[in-house]
Amino acid sequence: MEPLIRVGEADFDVGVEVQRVLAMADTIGGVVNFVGVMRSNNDGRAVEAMHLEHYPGMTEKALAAIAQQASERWSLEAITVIHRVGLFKPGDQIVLVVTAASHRGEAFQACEFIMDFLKTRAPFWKKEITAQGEFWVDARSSDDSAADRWQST
Amino acid sequence: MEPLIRVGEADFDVGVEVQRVLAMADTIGGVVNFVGVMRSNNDGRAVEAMHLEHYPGMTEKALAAIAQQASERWSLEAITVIHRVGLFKPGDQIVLVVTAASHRGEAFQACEFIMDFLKTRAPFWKKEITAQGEFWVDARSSDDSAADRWQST
Amino acid sequence: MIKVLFFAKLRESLGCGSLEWPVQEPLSLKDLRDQIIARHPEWEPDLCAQNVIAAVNQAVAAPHEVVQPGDEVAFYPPVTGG
Amino acid sequence: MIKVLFFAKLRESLGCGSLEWPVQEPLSLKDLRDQIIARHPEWEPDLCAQNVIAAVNQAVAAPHEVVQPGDEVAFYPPVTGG
Repeated sequence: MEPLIRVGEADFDVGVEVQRVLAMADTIGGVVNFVGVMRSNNDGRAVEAMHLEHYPGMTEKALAAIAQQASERWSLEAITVIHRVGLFKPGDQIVLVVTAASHRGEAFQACEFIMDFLKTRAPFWKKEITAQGEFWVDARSSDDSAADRWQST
Repeated sequence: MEPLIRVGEADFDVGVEVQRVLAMADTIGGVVNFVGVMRSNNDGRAVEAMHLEHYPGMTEKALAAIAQQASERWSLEAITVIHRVGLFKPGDQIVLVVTAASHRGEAFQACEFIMDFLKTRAPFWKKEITAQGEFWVDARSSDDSAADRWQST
Repeated sequence: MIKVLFFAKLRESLGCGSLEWPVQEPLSLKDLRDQIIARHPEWEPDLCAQNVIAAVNQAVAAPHEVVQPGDEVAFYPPVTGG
Repeated sequence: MIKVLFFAKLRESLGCGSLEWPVQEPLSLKDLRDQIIARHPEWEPDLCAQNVIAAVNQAVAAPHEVVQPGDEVAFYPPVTGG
């Protein structure tokens, strides 16, 4: 099982990615997807656009390492991680994580695990463009807590 | 927030359903999907096809009730539940649950909750068609446990 | 009349998908089932199986629940969708 | 030479995205940072901020980790992807 990792400006189609995964194995019973989307509003601030910067090279390595951890922890048939970079408008898709397994519980846990680690470990940075100027987004402590809970289980 | 509930023979495209949800609210930060798929193998038995029967009328009510419970329990921007019936081949999509929320944790929990209750409460029955004959699928006790764990939390 | 429906494996075992049961007065779900069994004694093992679920007007119901003329009652085995 | 990269808010604060640092001998990540600060004293507050993360050859690294000529080192603020 070789995870598919993709980082770039191109958008994605969740339906196409689900079909790609289903074509890989006929032992799949459930596919879980997470799609992260740009909100028009962040903590009450209207956001017109967003720029997403990354660390080319390290990004792909970090995502592959997170996918590898997930595949060691759960019995998975497929993993896809697509993270876009560049300029976004509200409603645009930013990130897609697909996990497929024989049993749905494993797919759900693995998908949430990958998102929690991606949020706290992968070198991406968001800058919001608002009527009041441009602001780097602060990291959320709730994301750290989300990632931390996997340590104790 | 009016959940979209659909029961019928028609297939679905996850990408189309995600876009439909994203068009409904610009406060969505994350969309979680579960796609249930027909396996070619059930507990070591090769399955050639499957027939899915339901209780028309009650099915839609049961799914709407489960979606309603989820929307009372978590802060959601959208819920979609599509369940197909009729004849299936291995690899065919059977069920789609989409949950959208401002924060991903709520979307993940609500999606898993809906699946757990759908598996144990909604009147659908699977009959497997194999080389050895046709067999009604037995309910899994692991699905009951999955649904039960929501009672205590 | 009460419309009575049977689904899936139970429908196949009984060899019956639906029937119209003549009822003038309200009665409990359990009494309705007993009346049906009195008419079809060979249905007792399947209809009284521990895991059979009953629904009244498309909502799951307990044996003591009261049904009346015009209601729709269903009996079915554990569900296996999703 | 060691290639040193800065990202996001840190890059903007320093006014520098990357630099080539002359190094003949292995040294700790912390010593490398101190050398850079000796050359750019005005960078100290940003580069020594509690939440700055360092990576060596694209893997997160602790201050005592040893770097050598040919390595790629990066400093960046907490990540906010996903």
